[in-house]
Amino acid sequence: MREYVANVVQAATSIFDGLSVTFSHFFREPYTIQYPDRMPIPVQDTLPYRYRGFLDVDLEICTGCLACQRACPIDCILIETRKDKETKSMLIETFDIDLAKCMYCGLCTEPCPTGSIHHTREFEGADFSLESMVRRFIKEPVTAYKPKKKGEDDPVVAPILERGKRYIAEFADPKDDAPAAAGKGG
Amino acid sequence: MSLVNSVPEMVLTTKVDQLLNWTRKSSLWYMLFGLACCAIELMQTGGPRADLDRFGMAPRATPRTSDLMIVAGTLTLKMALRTKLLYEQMPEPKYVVSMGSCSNCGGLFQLAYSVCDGVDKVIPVDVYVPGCPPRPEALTDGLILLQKKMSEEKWLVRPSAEEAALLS
Amino acid sequence: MEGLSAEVVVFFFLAGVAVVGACGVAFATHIVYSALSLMLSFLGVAGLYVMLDADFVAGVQLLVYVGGVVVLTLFAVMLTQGIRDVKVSNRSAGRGFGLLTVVAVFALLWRSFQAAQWHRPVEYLAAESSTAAVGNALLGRYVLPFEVASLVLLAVLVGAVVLTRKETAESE
Amino acid sequence: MAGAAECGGGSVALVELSRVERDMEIAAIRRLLHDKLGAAVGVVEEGPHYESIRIDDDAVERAAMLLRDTPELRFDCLSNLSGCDYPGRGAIDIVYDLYSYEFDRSLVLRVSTRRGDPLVDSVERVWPAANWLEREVFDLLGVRFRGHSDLRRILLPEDWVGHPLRKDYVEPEQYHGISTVRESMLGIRSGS
Amino acid sequence: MLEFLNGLAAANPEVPGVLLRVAGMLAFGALVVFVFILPVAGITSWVERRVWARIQSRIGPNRVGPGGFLQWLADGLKNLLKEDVIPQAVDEPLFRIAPYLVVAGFVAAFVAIPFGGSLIIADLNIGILYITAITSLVVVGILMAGWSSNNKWSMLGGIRSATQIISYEIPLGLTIFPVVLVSGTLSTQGITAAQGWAPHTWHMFHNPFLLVSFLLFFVCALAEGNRTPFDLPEAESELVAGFATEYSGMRSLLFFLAEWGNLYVIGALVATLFMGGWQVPRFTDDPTLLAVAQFFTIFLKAYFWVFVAMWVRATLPRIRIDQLMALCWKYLVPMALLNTLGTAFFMVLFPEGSLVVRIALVAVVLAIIFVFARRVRFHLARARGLGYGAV
Amino acid sequence: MHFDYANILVFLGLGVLLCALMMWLGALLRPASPDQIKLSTYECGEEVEGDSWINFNIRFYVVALVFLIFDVEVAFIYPVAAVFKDWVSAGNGLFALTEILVFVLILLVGLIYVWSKGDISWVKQVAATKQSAVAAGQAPGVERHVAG
Amino acid sequence: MESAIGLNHFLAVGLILFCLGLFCVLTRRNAIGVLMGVELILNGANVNYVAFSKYSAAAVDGQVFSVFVIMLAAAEAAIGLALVLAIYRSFRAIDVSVMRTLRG
Amino acid sequence: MSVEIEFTDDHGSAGGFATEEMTLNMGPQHPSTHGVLRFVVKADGEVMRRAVPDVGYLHRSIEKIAEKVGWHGFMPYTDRVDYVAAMTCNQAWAMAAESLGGVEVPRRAEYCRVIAAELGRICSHLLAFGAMGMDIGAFTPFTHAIREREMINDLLEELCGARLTFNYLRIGGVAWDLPPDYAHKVLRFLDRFIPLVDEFDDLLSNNKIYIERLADVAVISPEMAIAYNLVGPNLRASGVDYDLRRDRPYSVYPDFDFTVPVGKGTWGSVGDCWERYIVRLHEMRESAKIVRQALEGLPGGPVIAKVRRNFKPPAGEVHIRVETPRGDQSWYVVSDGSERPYRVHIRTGSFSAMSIIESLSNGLMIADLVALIASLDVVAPEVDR
Ligand code: SF4
Ligand code: SF4
Ligand code: SF4
Repeated sequence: MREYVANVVQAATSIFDGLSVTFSHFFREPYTIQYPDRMPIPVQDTLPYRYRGFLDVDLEICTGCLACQRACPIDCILIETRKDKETKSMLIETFDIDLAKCMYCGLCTEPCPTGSIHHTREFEGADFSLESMVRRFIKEPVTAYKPKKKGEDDPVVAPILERGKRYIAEFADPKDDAPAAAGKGG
Repeated sequence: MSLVNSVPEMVLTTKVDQLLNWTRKSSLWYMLFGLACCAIELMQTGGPRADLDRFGMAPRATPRTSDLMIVAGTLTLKMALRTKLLYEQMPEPKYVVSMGSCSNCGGLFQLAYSVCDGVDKVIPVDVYVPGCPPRPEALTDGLILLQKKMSEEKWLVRPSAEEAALLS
Repeated sequence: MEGLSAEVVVFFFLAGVAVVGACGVAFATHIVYSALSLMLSFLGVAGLYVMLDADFVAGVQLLVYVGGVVVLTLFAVMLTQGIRDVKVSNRSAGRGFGLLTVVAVFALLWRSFQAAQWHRPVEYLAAESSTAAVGNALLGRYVLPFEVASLVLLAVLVGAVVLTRKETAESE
Repeated sequence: MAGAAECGGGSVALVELSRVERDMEIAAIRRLLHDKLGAAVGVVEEGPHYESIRIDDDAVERAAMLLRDTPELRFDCLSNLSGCDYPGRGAIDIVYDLYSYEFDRSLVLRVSTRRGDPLVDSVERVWPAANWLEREVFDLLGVRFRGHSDLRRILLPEDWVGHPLRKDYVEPEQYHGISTVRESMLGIRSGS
Repeated sequence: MLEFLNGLAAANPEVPGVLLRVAGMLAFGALVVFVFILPVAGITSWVERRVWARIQSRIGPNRVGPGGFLQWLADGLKNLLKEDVIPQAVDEPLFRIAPYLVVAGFVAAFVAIPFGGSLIIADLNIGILYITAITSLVVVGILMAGWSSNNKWSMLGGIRSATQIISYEIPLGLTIFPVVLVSGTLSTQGITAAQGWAPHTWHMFHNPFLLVSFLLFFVCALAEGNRTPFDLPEAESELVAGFATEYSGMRSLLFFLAEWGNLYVIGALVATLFMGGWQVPRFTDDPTLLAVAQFFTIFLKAYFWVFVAMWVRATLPRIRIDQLMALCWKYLVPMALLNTLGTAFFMVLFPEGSLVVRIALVAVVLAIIFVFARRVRFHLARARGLGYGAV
Repeated sequence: MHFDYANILVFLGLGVLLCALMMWLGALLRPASPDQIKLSTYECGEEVEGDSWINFNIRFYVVALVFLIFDVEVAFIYPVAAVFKDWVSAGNGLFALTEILVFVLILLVGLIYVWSKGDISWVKQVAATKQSAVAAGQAPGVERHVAG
Repeated sequence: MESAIGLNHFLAVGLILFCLGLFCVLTRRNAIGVLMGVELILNGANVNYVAFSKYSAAAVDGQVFSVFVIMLAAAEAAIGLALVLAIYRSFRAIDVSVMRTLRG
Repeated sequence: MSVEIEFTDDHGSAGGFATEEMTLNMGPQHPSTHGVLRFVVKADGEVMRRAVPDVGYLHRSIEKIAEKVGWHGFMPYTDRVDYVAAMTCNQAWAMAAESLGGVEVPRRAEYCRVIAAELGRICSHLLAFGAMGMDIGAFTPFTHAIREREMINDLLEELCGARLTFNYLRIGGVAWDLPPDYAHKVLRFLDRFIPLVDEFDDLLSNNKIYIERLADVAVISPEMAIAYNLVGPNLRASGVDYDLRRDRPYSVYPDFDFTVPVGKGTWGSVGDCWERYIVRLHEMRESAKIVRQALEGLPGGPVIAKVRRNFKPPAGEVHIRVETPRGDQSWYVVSDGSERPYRVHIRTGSFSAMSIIESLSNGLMIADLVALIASLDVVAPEVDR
């Protein structure tokens, strides 16, 4: 009999308590971020610097060293290079990344000497076909970048290279000014 | 007696089609079909932050009441046959979203002996969402794309000769 | 006069439901269908009760028959057999003989009831709630049957439960 | 157990810790087994990271019984059971990683079986945990276990052909009409 | 409604009375079914999703129409357009009939549910008995649905559901008795009339037993409506979708319609039986205005309980079938019986009722609400207290 | 009064009509392409194994049985409850109360009977697992780690 | 107000129900079917009770009686079905003729 | 809702009546089988006779892939071994490779690993908590758990750029150091999170219905748990006070002060579903403690040792055991001195947990099976790999 009453009392009090917890949620803000259209800032800007989104390549500073292709465990990068007979420079003929297959592991970006291949904070790539997910970066063969001993002076390439270097450096140790996961979790 | 695909194109039928498409896309009920890691992101997408419910999308347990199959995760060969069966058991109209590299094309498990390289080998896919796993917003993006596609469909209108030829 | 014609329509509708249901019980080949027809028949009869100003009885009919007996029957059906067996064992036996007997009984009763002169008062009970009347009767004139009823129910409860239990226990 | 406390390099510490324990125990354990089972118990094999006792494939269950029930040993838990294919040696090795909760002690047993017709005693009756682990080894490596109650494929479908963790396994071209390779959209033929 | 029609008939003597009545009946019925039941059931589904979402820190449907309000319409139309799959293995006639039975059963309950002092389809003498009895149709419908589907999940779901509904009909009936005892009638209008608009005149404050009865009634009604924590028949995590597993499109939606509609029935019954129904102070003599006020009074009261049911659903886990039975037969039925006897005893002691008891009970309820509010504040403070944003 | 009840008929009809209307509207507009696989029974993606039309557990039946009896009881109490108030105001409350009391108590006996015999509790065979907690301390080889 | 529908109409319905029930009892081989027949018979009788109660002076008695009959019918169903189950349990059949055979 | 369950006579279970067994297929696509598991349930009405698990629907041949992709390249695959707690799997793999190759890990890296792993543990237990609630029928706790997970996901995303498949650890250390201001953010999260665990208690753990559903259900005795090699929270719930982090310490766990929650039989017996549930809830608090201490005691220095890109550990084999959220994960790794592992075998916590279900299933109800699966916190890829 005592157990009987105890059961009733326990049930009543615990349900009472549970109800009070859920009721208190009416006074809390919802946590939803109204992606895509009702956000104060684009969602990409809320992502941390290290976010491993789609890969991008700055062909201006790619040395054609194939380090990234070799590092990828699942062969989703294809680079084809050719020595140009006349200029003696290296031409990159193909630079394809299969984003449908990629696992966004970041292993390819680590060995890149210039930070040419890097993750962006882009992730919206839904499409009706798979073919469109292969990023073909090269339309026409481009000359591979040759690092200069004295540092880069070409006004076009320099900022890009600086970005790449910064990427390498700051990925591991981002400075405070690197955009962080702001505006979330609030 | 059904009006589907039997009415000539005119303003009224176009309007009706628009209405039909609106209801369909506003109430996409997806079948719980989490297979692997992407399933966690699928749950998170249904969770408080991304909240698919905003668009009227609700999870369903059976194929019978679902409109959409979100294939979230690695499709093994063992599972592929079941997937096909479940897809077939969904009533028309039905859509498939392939979520993540694995179900897109096998992804990193193309190396595996037991994985079906891509869900499109077993069932037709409407939208592919890249990512491994795609973050909830990416999936939402894919679903919005699907909604776009749905809003352009024609139901009542009798398909023109070339369309019919294309279909068959 | 129109009111009366409506009454006729409703009466024949309800009687039809009751009889069709009963026919279903008697002739359906599928015992689950029989059970459902039984429900139909009960519903029709409940309607007839209302026409007879016995709304409380109608309610009880709904509550006990439709909600109780039919459900219990359905449970019993589902408990005893798989569907295929049900189809088989809802066969009827000796239809000819049965029909003969029934027709005989029907004829007999029909004749006697044609012959009978029912005392038919012109005034009948006003269409008042019958619940209170029944309640007063149960507390007053029929108080003994009322209490006995509870005893009967107790006996049935214990008996039926023991019956189902005993049988399961025996075979072990 | 306390040895690791001041050690920074965690995993290295673990290895060293095991070595200390091992030096004290393994020879004694082997002796004990050898006394009971005779020649079926082989040598202690030294590896860079731990040693193991080699056992004949038909003495495993008896050895397991002993290891579990001897009061000084009490290996009450089969922590891991792995198989490894060595086509070079023509053998498949089954490695048992035992653990004793009572004495906080690990022990590794190693059984070699012929690749052509791999057959090992089941230890399911000693450690129920072995049931599924052995099924897994059967499924992926094709080792059969004598006395196993329910030796079916566990991870792969029943109608699968071959044992994929064998080194010479060739992936079938298709399964129930689903082809198992996919053309790379890059023009690389990836996959296996 | 009858008076209204009679008035109409008197005003138009040239039209045959019976025609007028039948037409009026149909018109009123259709009005209630299509203009009230259907939208209310639909909107309830939307409200439920929004309430759920709020409790779960989400927003809920807000894209379809203003604030997502048209969500229910989209859902309904979508399901209307969904292919209707009737699997081969089912028993087709029964499979088709089942949703009809369920919907008819639940729609028929509205006959005796008051919407206001003069707004009721039919003030049946046996109103409350009728409402409990007509649910039997739902039971049979669900049993049919489960059985005819020839699917194990459906079968389990159907049997579970039927067992549950019939079991809880007993305590439900028993908890109604105290109300019947104190109001002396079975008619829903009569019961409402026995109460006043002021809270202390409500039946739930008549005596302590009635207060308990009121709680038990709500619990049983939740069970009757297959609501959490008693939603075993559709326990998604166990039985996929219960008896409706094989139903697709519109057919499955009909079951949902019945469920959501039933929520309103539950709320309206609680309001009518225990909370004074449509009773409002007589602030005006205009019958129309009064009727409108009455309608909104009972609607709001009913909807409050609908809301509570949603809230409860978002809070509690589901109980197991044996616990369900134990709860019913070992807790609810004896307690409900005791309540009946207790009320009868109380009535013999205080034939006119007791104002002191009424006021005391109101105070008790207020105290509980106060404690509850304190508790809510505590939870809020705990979640916010350590200075981490407002979530 | 009959008129009131006729409404029930109307509503039952309307309920059916509601369904029929929706099904018909849907039939106009919905696609239909049944095929063998689509019409197969859903079983979580597996092939169907065994029939689902099988005999059911007797538990459910016993519950229905008990329900029926109590249902009749409820049916009996309704009219009595409805007139109880009148009897009380007529000063016969105690008599009526006694009658109800006797009636209810007799049935309560029945409830207690089935309760005590376990007919309304489900079959549960967790008996064996109960004692395992007791054994926690005596497990060979686990003493070292078993708590308290 | 003289009604077009009189006592005889109801009695006729009761009679038809009774006969169909009887037919059911006589011909059904499934014991549950037989029980359903019995329920029909009782229903038929009940219709008569209530009809008489309306068309006679002792207004309420018929109704009270019919309530008792309903009670008895329910009791009969409970016991009957329990018996059927018991028989099924023993013989693995609820075919009435089989039971006859078994009895001798 | 009584606590005592009557064990009187067993009606209708034996013999012909009503005891036709029904074969139910639960899964692979079923809302409560946590991914793609399948159970073939033999049930008599609501009571099960047997539930035979059928696994392998997510067998992705990760062990075979290890033999193809090389030591560094396998790291992302370990994320997928147990995607709910990828960090600890990363850790196991890193430890195995380091142990084979004799790599010394910098202390700061170990701290980073512990911080990440313990955050991951909270994340995983949150999911277990939520899924448990959902399987018992309470949907709200699940979404609350997801909400908290999102916050941890944000933290981990900031640390390593991914929400689920972290690939944060490297052989020899971790890929990147903690981002600036990270400690502050984590601490802020923990300050807010720990009171919420109490709220979870109020919402779910102490709920009478919940307790009734779980207490005394599917009790696993300590002997049985050990015999079936149950590990982690499942083992501890059975009353065996054993935690690798404390009893066979690896990494820098000895530096931290934490307690190991053990099943006490609060509402029922030791080793029932409720204990398995509550042990996880307590572990979240303990993990939070560890994270706090790690953040406070974070040493300086590099976060990764010099490891050759072309890593070739000398031939040999190791057994590595790591305490993942699902318990002791045992890795058997063989190296033949080449640039690819020769053999990797992973014995996971879920695998053993799955194997115990069949022997527990007799006499449980279908609803209990759901509770049992949830309480064992089985994750499909960990079973199938
Ligand atoms: S991110 Fe990983 S999978 Fe993708 S291309 Fe780079 S290395 Fe390959
Ligand atoms: S992207 Fe970087 S790693 Fe790849 S080829 Fe260019 S420079 Fe080399
Ligand atoms: S795509 Fe990536 S995250 Fe998704 S299931 Fe495959 S491996 Fe897992």
